[in-house]
Amino acid sequence: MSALHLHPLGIYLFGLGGGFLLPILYQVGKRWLHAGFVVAMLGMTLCAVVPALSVLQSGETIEITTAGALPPVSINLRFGPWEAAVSASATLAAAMLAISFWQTIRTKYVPLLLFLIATMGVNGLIQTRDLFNLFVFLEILSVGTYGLLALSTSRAGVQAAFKYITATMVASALVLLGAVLLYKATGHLNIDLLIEAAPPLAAPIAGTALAMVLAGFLIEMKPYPAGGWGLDVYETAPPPLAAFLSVVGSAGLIFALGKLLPLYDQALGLLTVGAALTFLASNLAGLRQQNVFRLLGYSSIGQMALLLIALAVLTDIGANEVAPYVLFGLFVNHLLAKAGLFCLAGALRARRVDQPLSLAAKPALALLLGVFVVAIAGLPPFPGFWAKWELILQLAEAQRPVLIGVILIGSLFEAAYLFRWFFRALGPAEKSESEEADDALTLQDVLPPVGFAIFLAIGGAAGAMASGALTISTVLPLLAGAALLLAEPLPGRIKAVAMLAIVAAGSLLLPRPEGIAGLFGPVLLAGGLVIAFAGMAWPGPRRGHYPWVAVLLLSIQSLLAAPTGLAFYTAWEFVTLASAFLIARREAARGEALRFLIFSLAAAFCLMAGFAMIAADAGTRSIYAIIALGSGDGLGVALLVTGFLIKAAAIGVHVWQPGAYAEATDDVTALLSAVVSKAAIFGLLLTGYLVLRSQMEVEFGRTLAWIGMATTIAGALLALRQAETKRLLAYSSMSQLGYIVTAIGLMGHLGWVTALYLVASHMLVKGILFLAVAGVAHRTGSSLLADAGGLLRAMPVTAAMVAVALLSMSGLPPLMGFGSKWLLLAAMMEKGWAELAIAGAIATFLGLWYMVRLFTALFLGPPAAGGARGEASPALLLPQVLLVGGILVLSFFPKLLMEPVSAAIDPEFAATLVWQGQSLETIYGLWDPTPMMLSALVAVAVLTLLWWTAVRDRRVVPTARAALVSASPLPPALMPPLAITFWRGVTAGTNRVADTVRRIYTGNAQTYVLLTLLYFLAVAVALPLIPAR
Amino acid sequence: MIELVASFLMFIGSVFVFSAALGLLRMPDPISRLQTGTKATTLGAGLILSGLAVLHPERAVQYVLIIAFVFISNPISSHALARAGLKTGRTEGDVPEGERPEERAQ
Amino acid sequence: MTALPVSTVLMVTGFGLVLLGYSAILIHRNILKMVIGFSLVDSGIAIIVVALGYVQGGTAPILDADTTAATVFVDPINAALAVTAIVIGFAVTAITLAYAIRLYRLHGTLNVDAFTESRE
Amino acid sequence: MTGRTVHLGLSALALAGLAFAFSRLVGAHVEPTALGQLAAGYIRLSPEELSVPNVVTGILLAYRSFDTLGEVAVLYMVAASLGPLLQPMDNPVASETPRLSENAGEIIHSGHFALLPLIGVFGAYVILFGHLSAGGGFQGGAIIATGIEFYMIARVASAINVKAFSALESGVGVLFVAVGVFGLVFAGGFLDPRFLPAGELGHFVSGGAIPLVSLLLGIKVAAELSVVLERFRG
Repeated sequence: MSALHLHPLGIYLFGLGGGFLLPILYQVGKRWLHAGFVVAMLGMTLCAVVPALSVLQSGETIEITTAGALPPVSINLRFGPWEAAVSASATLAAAMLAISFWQTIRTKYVPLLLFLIATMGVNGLIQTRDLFNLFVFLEILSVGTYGLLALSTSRAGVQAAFKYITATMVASALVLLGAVLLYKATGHLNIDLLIEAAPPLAAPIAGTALAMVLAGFLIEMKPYPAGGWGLDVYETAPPPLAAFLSVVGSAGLIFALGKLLPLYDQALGLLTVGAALTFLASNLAGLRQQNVFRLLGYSSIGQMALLLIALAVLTDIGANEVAPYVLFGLFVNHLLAKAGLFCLAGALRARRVDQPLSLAAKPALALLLGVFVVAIAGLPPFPGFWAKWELILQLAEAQRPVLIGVILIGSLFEAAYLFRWFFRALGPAEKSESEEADDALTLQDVLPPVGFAIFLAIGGAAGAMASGALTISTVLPLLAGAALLLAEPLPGRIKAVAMLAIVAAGSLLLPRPEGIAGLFGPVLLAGGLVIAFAGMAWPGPRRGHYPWVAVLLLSIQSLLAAPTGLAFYTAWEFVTLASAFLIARREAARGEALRFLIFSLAAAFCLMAGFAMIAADAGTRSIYAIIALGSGDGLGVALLVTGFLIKAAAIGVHVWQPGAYAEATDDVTALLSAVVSKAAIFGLLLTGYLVLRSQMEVEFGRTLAWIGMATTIAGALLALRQAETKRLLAYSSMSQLGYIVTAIGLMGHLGWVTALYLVASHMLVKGILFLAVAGVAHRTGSSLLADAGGLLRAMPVTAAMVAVALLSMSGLPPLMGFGSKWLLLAAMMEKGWAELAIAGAIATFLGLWYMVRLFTALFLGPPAAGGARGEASPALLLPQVLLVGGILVLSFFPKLLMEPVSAAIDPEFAATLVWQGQSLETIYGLWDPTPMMLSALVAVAVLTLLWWTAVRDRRVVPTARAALVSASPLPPALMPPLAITFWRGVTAGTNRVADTVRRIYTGNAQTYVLLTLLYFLAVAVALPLIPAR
Repeated sequence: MIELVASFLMFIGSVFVFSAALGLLRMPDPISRLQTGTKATTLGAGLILSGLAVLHPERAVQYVLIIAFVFISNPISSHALARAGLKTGRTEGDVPEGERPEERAQ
Repeated sequence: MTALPVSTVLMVTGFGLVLLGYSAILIHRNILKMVIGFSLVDSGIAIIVVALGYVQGGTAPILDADTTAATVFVDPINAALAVTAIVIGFAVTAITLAYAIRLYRLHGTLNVDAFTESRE
Repeated sequence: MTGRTVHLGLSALALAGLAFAFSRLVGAHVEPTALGQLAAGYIRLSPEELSVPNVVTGILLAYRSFDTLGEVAVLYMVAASLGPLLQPMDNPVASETPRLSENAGEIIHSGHFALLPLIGVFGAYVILFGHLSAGGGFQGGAIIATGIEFYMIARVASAINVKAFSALESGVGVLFVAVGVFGLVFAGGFLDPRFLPAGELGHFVSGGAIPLVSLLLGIKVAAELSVVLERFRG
């Protein structure tokens, strides 16, 4: 008897028995009613979860027959591994949703029994093996939903319910007719026998019947353009009910479709196209939504379409051993994250997308919402990411680039509108709204979302384990971030020290990469720690800052040490997310953070697609194995380069950088510019190695060099026109990165040594400049060039630091900048690219110009009105001193950097390439640094002496300063903001397309019925036309 | 001979039922439509059933019972409908689409 | 001319009713007529289900006294499915009518064009 | 206006498409001369295993009774959800049609004396003898419901006690599930009616629990339909 209790059949006993019992219990007493519901719901969940666990462990299926007879005479249910997993998770989600639904449904017995029976209906849809029984359970779910929709009492709510009913009635009629006609054509109602009979799609009766059943179930999943009615319900229904429909109801529907898929073997292409259209259209329309729940509705329809694409494609290409992980990963991700989003949005009384919910003041809720948004956007570490990664790689192996494009573009749109809502929600709400939301948050509101988030984390870990990425390098950054998150209540200083300690200790635990990555690792770690130390200058708890900085720095280390594409990409996404959230900590920077995130995700998706194609070609997924093989896949390499160039803020795609750097808090900007941008350079170097042995090597080099040089010149010109220090430095860092990209483009031993040398020097210089400027802004209260001035006396140390940094960056003899410029020009000459060398010279001159402009504007000339209140805080100065120390050391002992650099590069190059022209030693031979250094010092001394005499004359300096600050190199007409107008045009175009896409949903019930009928006809016409493969 | 009589009876019956359908379409207002609908169908059904009774004499009793039942229930139901229409004032003639009072209101 | 097979006549009437129902739904803007349209579709489908089960010269599948081994029966499964289809059709029509009444009470009109508050 | 003409045009297209699809079906339909393998199986099994002469009831209440259980749930949910749906909203716009207060007319009053017994007997017969001759729980329940409704029309002032009916309805529902569980425990499987003696084919007491299930179903459907109609009377 006890076995019966935990037999899947118990789902139906508790569901129906409970459902029938509730009215009687209601008449006995309301307490009995609630007890009855809880027992029934708990019983149903246990009867789903416990047998599911045993089935998943043992792997054997529970066959359930009814009426004491075997199918096909009687109806049978199957509880195999697939059914168990989906049933258990759907029922569990329904139980948790019941908690957040409790307030609305506890008063009367009707919603309670409807919820119970509807959940049982979903289980029936999943488990039944009889086609007509599938129709009956579809009706149970639909009628249960119609009844529950009575809860939305608003006018729009009742209208939406009516549209929902009329449209689903058409779908049910189609499924019914289809089922009966299939019985007529094949003589079977049992799905397994139907699949054996394999009725042909082109046959008149069987074909039309199959089209009816397929169209019926497709319409139930609200495809574009026949899905408008679904959105109205998501928008108006009580959030937990909308969550139930979007997550639990859809689980039953898509499983039912999955069960029938073998009947449509030839039509998988048609299914993929239909689902892709829905995925793209609903995510496009999502961009233009103002109502939060309508937006979540579009997103959930999109996610279901993505699941359908995965189902259809993976069955089509026969990736059977991978399919369970991908499908279940996508399914659970949507199930948990979307349910959490609906419940949380409901609890927070969110209505409009641009309505701030002052979540920044409630970090726990912000974290919760952030978890769900990141999960839905398919970003690590949540199950959706591992599933999407594997899906894209399978698609690449099956040569489906168009589909990869559709999925990634759709995901980008989805991430865009979800994060836009998330960042808006962080903003401070007007007093009235936030008060009302505060007191309403009861345990019932918060418990389900927290439960969903915990399951998401477990799912994420399981997904990582399944795809073999659960290594120390992916887990460590998260652990560090979590540890610091727990330490939030501690005072700011202690947290800063703790963060530095954790990062340092953590980096020791990470595996030590060799070769170029071995070089990047310590350099970026040291630079990162020193700059992060400057965080001490900002007192106060700085909630959220330290955990993300720890995640950022450690993820960069694990990115460098990543053995496989997946590990690299996971770390890359952690870096992107950490930077975006760091930028978004400042209220004013949230718009820029969104732009930063969208461009970074676009870059990341290019990388994913590119790597997938190359890995598919090479047949392996480990980075260094692919590099050893080399790759001729043009599209793959192009995508990789595009991705890395976007992150390196190359010309045209640099629009995200200035705003992000200017608006973020100063130490974050320093980290972003000095340390994070180098990850993109590392990526370009890897791609360089990849194409080293293929014939693309020359084009790759040439394009990279020219893009780099164009970026440098554009960056320098733009820097000259900036009036604000941080924007000036942002453009300057864009220009310096251009230098490095050009150096990589030289595709030679010398070129790459220069690139690495430039990486180190740029990190040191930018670290100093950003921190110095931070000190200035700190002291003078404004970061405008015009407001500063004459700070030499007030902030002598900062002035000295800036002077050293600018000297080094401009390439004047004594410091390491000169060495890098010298090598760059020498390498260009060696390569024979004369015109590039000339452009390099111009760029250096422009660089010199804006550096002098910055220095004179800040430190020379008459002290500005405000005047500085003394030197910058020591916490800012100490890192600068350390960095200057680094510069000096590397200037006077270049061999310290040169040997490890050329050694790191040499094995790759020397082993494979015969070198023409001078090797590094010969060039270095004639350039002995020490005498050069002394003569440079003498020259500088003479120059300062000359300058001192000029300064004696009062008028020379201020006039020179004024001229420099206001002068702009080219008339503005000559330098139109091409990139910005281009990207603004792109967004306007996307919005126009999105508007045309969503205009078809006129909200009219009759139109929706018409669209469903036309959708069926389209399926009925297309199905027989498919050539039987 | 029996078939001839039976089919003749059934033919007349079907003519009446057809006239009932025609009446439903052509009559201007609900009350007159009810009137044609009831009288013609009662008689038509009666005739068809009597034709069947002639065809299967061993079941004649059941057919007669059905005829009796139809003769009782049909008029009562139409009477109830007419009375309800009268009481709730829905007796004016059929108004074409769009001109109904509440639609004219928009 | 050979008599039309009974099931074809039935199927034609069934599909005719379904078409009639859907045309009513698509053309009339009064939601009550749409509800009537849906109930027409349901009855049409019930007729089709029964028609598909018809076997030439078959009688009702009830084995009472005067059925012999040679009696040809109509397909019982379609009859059973028709019962279920009719009951579910009735249930859904009832709830649709309820929603139509609720819409009328809320908006004072039965015109479907008036119910487009949430769209795009 | 263009929107309307576009809509009508597309509707015409949709209807033409449907007509074409349906005509393709009717054209391809060939009237079978013999039963399919499954149907013949049921005709053979129903009297043999269930000893129920009416094969349709055998299928409905035994072999495919999981369908019937689901269907009963659908009807039950509709009856339950009509309550909250039809209760007057807080801002009733249109005035309700006036409730007829005085009694129904003489004809209806006397008519219902004549007809009610007939309807009652016929309904009961259809339910109880559902497994022997044409009929069954659903059909019988519907007939009884019309009887109850006729009674309501005849006696306007009276109204069925909705609370009692819904209690009856859910009680019977629980019994239905209990019968299913008995089948699981005592007989072959869930909803297997053979836990009661099969009895003689053609006799009233035969077919295991099928007559009992048919009775339960009849009561449940009668109660539900009258509750639904009662809700609509507002």
